Amino acid sequence: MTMPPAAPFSANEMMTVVAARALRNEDVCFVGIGAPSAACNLARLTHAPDITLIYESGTIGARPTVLPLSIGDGELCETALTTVSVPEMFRYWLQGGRITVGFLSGAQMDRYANLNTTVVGSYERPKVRLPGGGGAPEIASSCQEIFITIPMSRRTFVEQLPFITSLGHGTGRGSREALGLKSRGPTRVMTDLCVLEPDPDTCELVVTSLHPGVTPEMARAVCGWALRFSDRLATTAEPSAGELQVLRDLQARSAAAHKDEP
Amino acid sequence: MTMPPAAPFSANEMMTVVAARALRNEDVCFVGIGAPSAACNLARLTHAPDITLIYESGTIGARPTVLPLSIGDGELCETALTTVSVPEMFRYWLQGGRITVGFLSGAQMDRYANLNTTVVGSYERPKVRLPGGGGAPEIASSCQEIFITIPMSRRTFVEQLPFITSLGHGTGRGSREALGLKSRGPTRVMTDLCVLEPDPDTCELVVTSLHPGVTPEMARAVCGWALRFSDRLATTAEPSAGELQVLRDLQARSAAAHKDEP
Amino acid sequence: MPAFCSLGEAIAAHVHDGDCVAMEGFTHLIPFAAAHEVLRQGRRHLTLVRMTPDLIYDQLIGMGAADRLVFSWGGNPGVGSLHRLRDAVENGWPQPLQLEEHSHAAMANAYEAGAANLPFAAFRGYIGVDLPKVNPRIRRVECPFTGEILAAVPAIRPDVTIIHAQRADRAGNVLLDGIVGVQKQAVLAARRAVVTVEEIVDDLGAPGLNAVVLPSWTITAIVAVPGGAYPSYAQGYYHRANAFYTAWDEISRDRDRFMAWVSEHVLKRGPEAFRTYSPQGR
Amino acid sequence: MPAFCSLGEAIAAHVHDGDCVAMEGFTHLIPFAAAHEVLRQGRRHLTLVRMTPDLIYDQLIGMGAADRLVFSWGGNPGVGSLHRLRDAVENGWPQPLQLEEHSHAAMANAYEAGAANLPFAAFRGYIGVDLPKVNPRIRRVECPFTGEILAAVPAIRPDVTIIHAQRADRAGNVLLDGIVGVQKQAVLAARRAVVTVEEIVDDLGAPGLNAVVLPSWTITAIVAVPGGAYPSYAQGYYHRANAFYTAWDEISRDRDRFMAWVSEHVLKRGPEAFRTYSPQGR
Repeated sequence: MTMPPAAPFSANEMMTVVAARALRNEDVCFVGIGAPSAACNLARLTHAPDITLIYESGTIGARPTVLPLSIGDGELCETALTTVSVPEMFRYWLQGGRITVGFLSGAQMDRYANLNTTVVGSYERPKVRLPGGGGAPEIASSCQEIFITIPMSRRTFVEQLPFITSLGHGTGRGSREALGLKSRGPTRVMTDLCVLEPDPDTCELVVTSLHPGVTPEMARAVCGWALRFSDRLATTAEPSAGELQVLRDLQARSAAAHKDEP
Repeated sequence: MTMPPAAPFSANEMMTVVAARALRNEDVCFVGIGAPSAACNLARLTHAPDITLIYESGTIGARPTVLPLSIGDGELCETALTTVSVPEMFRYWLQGGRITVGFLSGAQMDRYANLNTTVVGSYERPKVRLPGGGGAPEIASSCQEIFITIPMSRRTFVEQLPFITSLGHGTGRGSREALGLKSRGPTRVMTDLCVLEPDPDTCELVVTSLHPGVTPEMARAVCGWALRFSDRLATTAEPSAGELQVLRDLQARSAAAHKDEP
Repeated sequence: MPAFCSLGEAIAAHVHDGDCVAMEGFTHLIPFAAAHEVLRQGRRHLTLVRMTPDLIYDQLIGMGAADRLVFSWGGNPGVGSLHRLRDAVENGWPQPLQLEEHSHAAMANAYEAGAANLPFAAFRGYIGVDLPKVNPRIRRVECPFTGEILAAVPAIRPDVTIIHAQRADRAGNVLLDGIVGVQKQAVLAARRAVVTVEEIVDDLGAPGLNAVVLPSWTITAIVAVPGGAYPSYAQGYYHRANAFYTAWDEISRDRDRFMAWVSEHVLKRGPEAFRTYSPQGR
Repeated sequence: MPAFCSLGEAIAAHVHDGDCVAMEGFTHLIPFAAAHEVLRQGRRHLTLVRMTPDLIYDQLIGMGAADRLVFSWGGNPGVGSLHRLRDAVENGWPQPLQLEEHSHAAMANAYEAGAANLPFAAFRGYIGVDLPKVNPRIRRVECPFTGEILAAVPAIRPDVTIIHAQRADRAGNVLLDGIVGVQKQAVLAARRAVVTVEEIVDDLGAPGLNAVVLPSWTITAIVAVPGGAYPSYAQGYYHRANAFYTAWDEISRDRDRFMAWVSEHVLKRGPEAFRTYSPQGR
């Protein structure tokens, strides 16, 4: 199999940039730590200056100058429009249906974008005890739509989840509706190799865009199920010089800031 | 019937003073407007400087210099330790069981200290539509004990209530327990003529103390039921010069303040 | 981003005949100017929701704007009766008024449930009292762990909530402080939210006493109406007109005098009349 | 009026073997100094309740102080695993740990219900997920008006809640601001509340970012422990020690190295050691 041409950007940067591009200026976004936080702040610092970023610690409209290490860094509160208690955040703002986009990630995902962040092995005697769901179960059901960022590998893209921590499209089309949900669930999955979206007919994730230099074979090779591709398969636009500049500055600032701390 | 000797204080002042005396320095008191507010602030300005006054508008630890006309005057918030939302006030603080004394009054009361502030006549076609319960139904059940201030008359002290707005001792001893309540309910009723307390055996209100110059006949004459008296019937101590001074200053300040307003 | 517009435009666009309307403000920040505009525009058949109807709903009820009232305490605070409310209930004048009556705790919980997008609120209430006998919207729910029976009321979800706040910034974020009542819950529980403010500023400034900030994307329309809470008050701007609350007892006691007052002070005026009650107007 | 005492006295008097203990603080104001005192006093068989166990419970679990953990997210924020928590769950070292696992929404609602003296909380949650299959304390409740089925969890009512706050005044009123998390709810839900503070002042001063004030009569004991939230942070006093959170990954990965760290930094020290992390100590 042929390797992609050496690119002036990393696969991880591509994943973050493509996630940032998916956000709209008017979005109210429930942000997780890591790739989602980088993507949301990249969007805010580029094409979506008015995007509202909400962290589950209660900060609404945070505008951090550096990426927080935790969802509760002081930077978030100091730059927020307002900060509410955690019960209010989950009751009025998330359950209230006011979040347009929720970002999720996970240790494992299946073809219907259900996620596992709880255990590998059995729940009672786990092989690996993962951190657990946190806000994910209700983020997945209450946000108007869900974006997932997750690096692609046979370990993460699995045929069968040992545990469903947060609901994607369940067992396929109609699953969410049958549970009384009106929210859309996962509408796009952004990985280091490609972008996947649910097939309108089946809700199975299909590749709709391959990142530059990535072949269908490469994606298939790291997927735990028989990966399908859209018949309108596109190639993801490379990160622009501007996008890379802003992202790298942001990450450099953040690394420096966190190293300085005692 | 003989008239009492002319006293240097009004029956209303006596009622307020005797109510103030019933409050302890460590009480956390849910205050209503009118006589309760005057009594609570008189207590705070005399023997109970550390008493915590809570108004249902959300102000906790209010220390007003003038008596508010409404339970939401700005004075209450400006002098309070903290102010919370109205839902929080009723959920965490009242329902939370943190109030030691709740003050109630009413248009009508029966011998078990149940109160009516809703209607005279039938609910559907009332002869007189009264303001309604407001906070009273849950104050009556959630506060550790209830003090009632109410002027005595055949119109207010009735044999049978047309409507039970807030629960006193129901139909007598055991009624509150049967409803699963652990709070004590009304422990004393302070009127312009006397103080009444529930009989330990029956929970029927009996007169335990007559104000100076008031005879049993005078009290009986204005009660809508066959009024009973404690066999240890006392005479209420007259308001002291100090109590009257503080109360009259407070009411003068308040009248002046409210007249000044546009 | 909410619309910045005139009060007339805001009420015309967002308050319709037959709507369920909540105008909140617990003694503090009662949106009187907005209510007067609703009267000028002749809205009818409204369901009015408010814990304390206060003078603001006494005026709307007296003019026949409401078919239904959801409330928990219907008096003139510290003064006595709301005579227009009583006249409507006792005599059906100017038209009958259907009541849905609750306790404060029930309504506070019902607003809270609405803000939280829950269908109902469970609370420890209505124990040993008669209101549940006359209000079918008071029910019971059993705790699935202890078996305890609690009171339940449906969430309040108004078509539109109207509040008055101290300030909005130019992005449309709204700040209120002082006694904040149930306004945050009432706004978040509603389909639409109209906010009148004392002033529109570049920066909301340092939050005062327990400030509540409502993000721009929770608000439908914002109108600057200085003095718009009179005879209620706006902490930091002007005091409660307790003397007017006292005077209302006489004004509202007589039908003709009430009608004359409304004609003179509401129908023949506009929101700018409220400015005289604000610091800007003095 | 709460007792003003030493940390040793507060923990000895109010935290007992077998207690249900909540040490809250959502990333901000985590009461590490108090947890270290619990370790020094050798408490055992605790039920530990906390949305995010964080390093504070990783340390308690690693030392075998807990029989049971009630939690909703058990990672090292932004870093990875809590290795002592994993070792206890995966290998039963130093002893087995019973888990009661929830989502954040469930625990936030359960604390809220506890503060409100309700036996349970109803919310829209756990839809289409597996946690209810393994946690019998997740049940369902039906709306008595719409028939909708909601998730229900029991209220959290700790024997004792421990928090760290910025300030207390001499009357015992406590102020925290910045990210306030679930601390108010956790304190009001508990039988006893122990609060460590950065400083005890004459006047709590102007409230900062969304300040929460807890009246003196809601608090059992107050202890001044400057720096007591390190390596978490205290808004306005010191920053989060993100570098230590990162370093913890290595320290906690190995049992011996962990034991050595606790011996050196916890067992051989007292609360005064935290002062060096506070402005006063620099």
